[in-house]
Amino acid sequence: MRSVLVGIFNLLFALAAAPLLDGILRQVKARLHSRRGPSIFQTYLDLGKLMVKDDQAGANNTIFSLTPIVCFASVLLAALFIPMGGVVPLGFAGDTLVLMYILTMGPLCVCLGGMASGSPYAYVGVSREIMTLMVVEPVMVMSLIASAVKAHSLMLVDCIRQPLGAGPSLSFIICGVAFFLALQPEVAKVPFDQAEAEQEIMEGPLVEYSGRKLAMLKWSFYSKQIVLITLFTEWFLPWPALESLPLRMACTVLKVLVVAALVEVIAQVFPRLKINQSMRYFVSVNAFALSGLMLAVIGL
Amino acid sequence: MISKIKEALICLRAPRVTFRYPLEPMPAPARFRGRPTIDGAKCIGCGACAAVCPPRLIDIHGEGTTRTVELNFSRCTYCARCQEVCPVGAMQCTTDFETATNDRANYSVKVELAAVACQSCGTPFITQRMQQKLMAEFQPAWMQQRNELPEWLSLCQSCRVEKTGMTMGRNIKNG
Amino acid sequence: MTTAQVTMTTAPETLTKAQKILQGIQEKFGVALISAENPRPDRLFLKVRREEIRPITDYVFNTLKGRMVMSIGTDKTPVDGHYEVSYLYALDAEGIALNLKELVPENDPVVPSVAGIVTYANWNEREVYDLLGVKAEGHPDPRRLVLADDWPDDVFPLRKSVPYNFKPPVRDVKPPMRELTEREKKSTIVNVGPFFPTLEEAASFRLFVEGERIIGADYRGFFAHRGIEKLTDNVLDYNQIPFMAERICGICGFVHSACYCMAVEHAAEAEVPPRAQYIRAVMMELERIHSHLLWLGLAAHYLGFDTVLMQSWRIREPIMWLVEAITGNRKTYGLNLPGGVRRDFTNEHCDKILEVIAKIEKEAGELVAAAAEDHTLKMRLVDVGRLTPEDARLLCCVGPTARASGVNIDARKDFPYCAFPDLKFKPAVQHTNDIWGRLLVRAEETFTSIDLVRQMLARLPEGEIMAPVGNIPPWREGVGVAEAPRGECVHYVETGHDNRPYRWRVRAATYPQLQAVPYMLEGMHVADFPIIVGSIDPCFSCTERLITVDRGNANKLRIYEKKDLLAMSRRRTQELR
Amino acid sequence: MALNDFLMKHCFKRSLWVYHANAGACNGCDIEEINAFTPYYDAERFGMKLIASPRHADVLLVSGPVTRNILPRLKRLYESTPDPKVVIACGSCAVGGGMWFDSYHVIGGVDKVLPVDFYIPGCPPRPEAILWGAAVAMGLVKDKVKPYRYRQEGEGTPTLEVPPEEEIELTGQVLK
Repeated sequence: MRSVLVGIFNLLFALAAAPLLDGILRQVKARLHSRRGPSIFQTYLDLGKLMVKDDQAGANNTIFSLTPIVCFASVLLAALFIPMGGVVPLGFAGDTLVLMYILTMGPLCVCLGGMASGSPYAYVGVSREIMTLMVVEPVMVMSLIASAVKAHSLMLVDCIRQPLGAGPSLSFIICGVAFFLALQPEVAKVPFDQAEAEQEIMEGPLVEYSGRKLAMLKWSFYSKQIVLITLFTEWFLPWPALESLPLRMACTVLKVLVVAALVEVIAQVFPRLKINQSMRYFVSVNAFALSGLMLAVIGL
Repeated sequence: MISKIKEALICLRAPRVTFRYPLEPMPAPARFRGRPTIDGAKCIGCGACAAVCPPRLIDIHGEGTTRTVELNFSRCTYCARCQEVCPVGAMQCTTDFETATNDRANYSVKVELAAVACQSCGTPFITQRMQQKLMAEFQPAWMQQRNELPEWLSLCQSCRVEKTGMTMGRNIKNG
Repeated sequence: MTTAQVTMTTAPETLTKAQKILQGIQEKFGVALISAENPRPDRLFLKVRREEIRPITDYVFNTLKGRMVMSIGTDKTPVDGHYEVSYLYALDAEGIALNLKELVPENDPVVPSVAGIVTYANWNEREVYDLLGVKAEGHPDPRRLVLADDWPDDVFPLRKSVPYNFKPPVRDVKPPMRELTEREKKSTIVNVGPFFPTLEEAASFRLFVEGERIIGADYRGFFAHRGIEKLTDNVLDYNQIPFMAERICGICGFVHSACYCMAVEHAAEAEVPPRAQYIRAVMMELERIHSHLLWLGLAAHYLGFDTVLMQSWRIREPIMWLVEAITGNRKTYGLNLPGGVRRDFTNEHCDKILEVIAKIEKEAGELVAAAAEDHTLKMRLVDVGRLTPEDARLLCCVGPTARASGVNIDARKDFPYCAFPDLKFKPAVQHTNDIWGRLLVRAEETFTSIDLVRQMLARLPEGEIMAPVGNIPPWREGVGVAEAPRGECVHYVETGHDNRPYRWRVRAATYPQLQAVPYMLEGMHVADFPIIVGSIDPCFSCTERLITVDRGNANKLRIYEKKDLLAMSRRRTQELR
Repeated sequence: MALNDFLMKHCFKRSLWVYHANAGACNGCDIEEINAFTPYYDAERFGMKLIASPRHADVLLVSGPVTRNILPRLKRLYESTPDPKVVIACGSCAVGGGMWFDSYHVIGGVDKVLPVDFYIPGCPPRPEAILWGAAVAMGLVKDKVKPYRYRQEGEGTPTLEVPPEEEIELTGQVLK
């Protein structure tokens, strides 16, 4: 029963609250820019507006049209797998690896859609997206697996409960930091948003999308952002372990806000790196995460 | 890393500076060169403004007994040269900049002035006000007393040329 | 030939710099020199035989170390049956502007190309062919440069026989492409533009890309070519042109109008009141401050660093309010007329200027200090967009772009104008040859400008601000040089009849810089493209102007000004007596 | 379809994404357009946003007289922007062709090429004027300029059609 309720909450959270989170982040950004900024509900209006726009497809093929739907669905599915308040809605149906697969599906879909759109900017964006995926996904996988190693189980519930009992270990902290560093490219924020770089390649894979399809893609991006940040806070910042579920969920929401704001602040004080520079950077982050994993294996 | 914190501090130290405009009015400074206007009551139709206007948007033309000063300031460059050369202060650049609209016809300014006919051929050639102004400035006192118009104010250019030619011819004939 | 020989008789020790240079040219190319004029100590106008232009160019460029400024093509066929093609050089070390003019007969419109000697002449010669129809023989890349792709091949707008408002029907024609090398043919071609988010203006680059590396680039621009130069030879008069010159560029407009006025004043040999000179110089420096802050913001924006964009524009904004309060507009100040300026500074204005620049000095200082230490910013800028001093000289680059490559030229020092002869300052020079250097140069210049404004306000002379320039006799030449924020800006005016120039030619700083962009792009990353183009602070509309002057709709009714009427009535009175 | 109408009425005008096209302008208008998005003016508080791809745009903000070179590209740009869209001509050049309206290489104001919905004159328009134009386009305020006519005959009342001072109407609740 509890997991059904949490599942519904998670869906709503990922679906309905995602644009609100984006609106709040736009306020954070505006504050750093010394300006007033849009209302926090602006993103809802943007999505509503995109719904009425003509769907003037830049390309006319199935992959191009299907991509937004698949992308959207994959994020919603992921929302059902992420823990919330220590409860994993679909915990019985899959483990950490399934979650990782589902999370990777979104970006891969975008890549396919970008390839299908036929714009040279999209091609450049796709190639950058794939390069980023190649170096960032291992970081996430290794950081999550480290907890699984400690918990001796791949089940999500076991993984998130482990540090609560044992307290934070060295490997746990290292993996937490690595995961946090990987969040930035995963939610497509400067300095690692090369694939969507507006100033260089006009939002890359999205360049040819318009109207409803663009709305769905954008919405799934916002949802993915909230899903990943929730995953991070639940996994690596599970404290305080409150007894009451509603209180604990409220606490998680608060933590999500703080982490998201931090991500946004980092995005605002960095210039965008070049793809080769960020690759080089993430190779070292990978080594860092790997060391965390090693430590977990030897039990530290 | 320190430079990042510095940058963040620069950002945070500056308050939110956004104006509330257009929800609150914000007048432009006094010297601002905004929407050009013609005060129809003052304009004498001399055309000085048309001669200096860089985008050449002031047009002066005449039909029948009217002289029309017409402009559509859609392509105005707001240089205020017209204001500078206007001898009567009819041409003014206001400080108004809120001129956005959906119809270019809203930018049209039209002043129709009465023209005076040439005493010889009857063609209208100069605006009434222009004639009065020139009279006030250049008419010799004795003519003013006799309420007489100097020739160059009562004849159109072609008639004047003709008349001058005739006078000269007569003078030559008379030695 | 006459004027040239007069100087020979003077004793060598009393010769001015210009006369010495003239003597040198005479000794070497005696017969090739047709005539020479030296109206001011810092101007030298030579007429040379067209056949000898290559050796003379070689001598001026390589021996005298002249820097080519621009070519000027004039249609003088209605006057003497010739086209005139001149090359204007700046001898920076001597502070002399040297003009080499060739006469080209109407029935044989060909000149020898000098693009093999001065790489920069490439665009100049293409432009002369596009607009005037004088072909450069032996040009390496004689494609269309300026005019629209669908413009008819046999109509040359700067010829006097072509009306300024001649508009041939629109056709559908593909843009001309340069011949590709084998390697370029195999690469991916990425078309950038003409509408591209980071370029505020329209410009189109074709990048040849291998993976993420750029191996070559081709530029097709001149989307902002508005035919400005044509409008001056029969539409607008001397007093209207400053307002058009101002609209050549929306950021450094004031420099353009001031530079035009200086060219006209030189041609008319008119004196400008000192107060007007100072007001012009103060406004130019204020313009430089806001332009450099604007550039810093845009450059950061190209790197996706919007916080710096917002903050530097926030810091810059008070200058815009300040100039608006003084002149009546934020960008196009409309202050210049030949002979002086239209609006005066009040004492409150001076106080306000000092207050604003003090605030900017503090805030911009903090921002620049933070940016200069920023490690990630350095990662993006150091060793990116390299331009060697040799290339900078061959391409005749100017301004911060050249100064970051160690070329120490600054029109404020080399060709002192307005108030600058009285002021003390040091041009900012860096030897890094990359974008980082350009950033440092601009940052330093901002503070130099603040200092200059202070110096000028401390010694602002009293008096008139306008001394109207009377009638200007035809066929006089004037060259105005000024240092715009982007680099040296040069205006050339040849006077004509009817109160309007016969030919007005403008060269803005971006013109040479843009030609250097393909050199900077080579071997760089696609991601570097926006910042490399941005690093020259491009102003496409400056580059793509073009101007001439006609009476348009104004002749429906003869229009009299008050002074005309006065003159007429006086004439009448005399006739009647 | 009711949903569409609802969204059109409540969302479209409060979320205008702007694609900025320079059709041969001098840079003045372009910089002022960006300036309208900087801290002091902040057009983003009305939901406006500068975007990179014409496919995402709602507003084409065109500056500059349309030069011959840019003409075919501008048309293509208009076609690739999905409906419903708004074209705003910004600056004297875009509104009426500027001082080069009849030059050989200039087509003239934007309205000669595209159907223009709103005009923002000014050379260049101040950022405030651009905000005002945006507010007019969003229906937040009513435009103030009216044509002016004066006839000397029939003296009686030479009509000075100076627009009355208008209160700013607030139609959007989201605005602060």
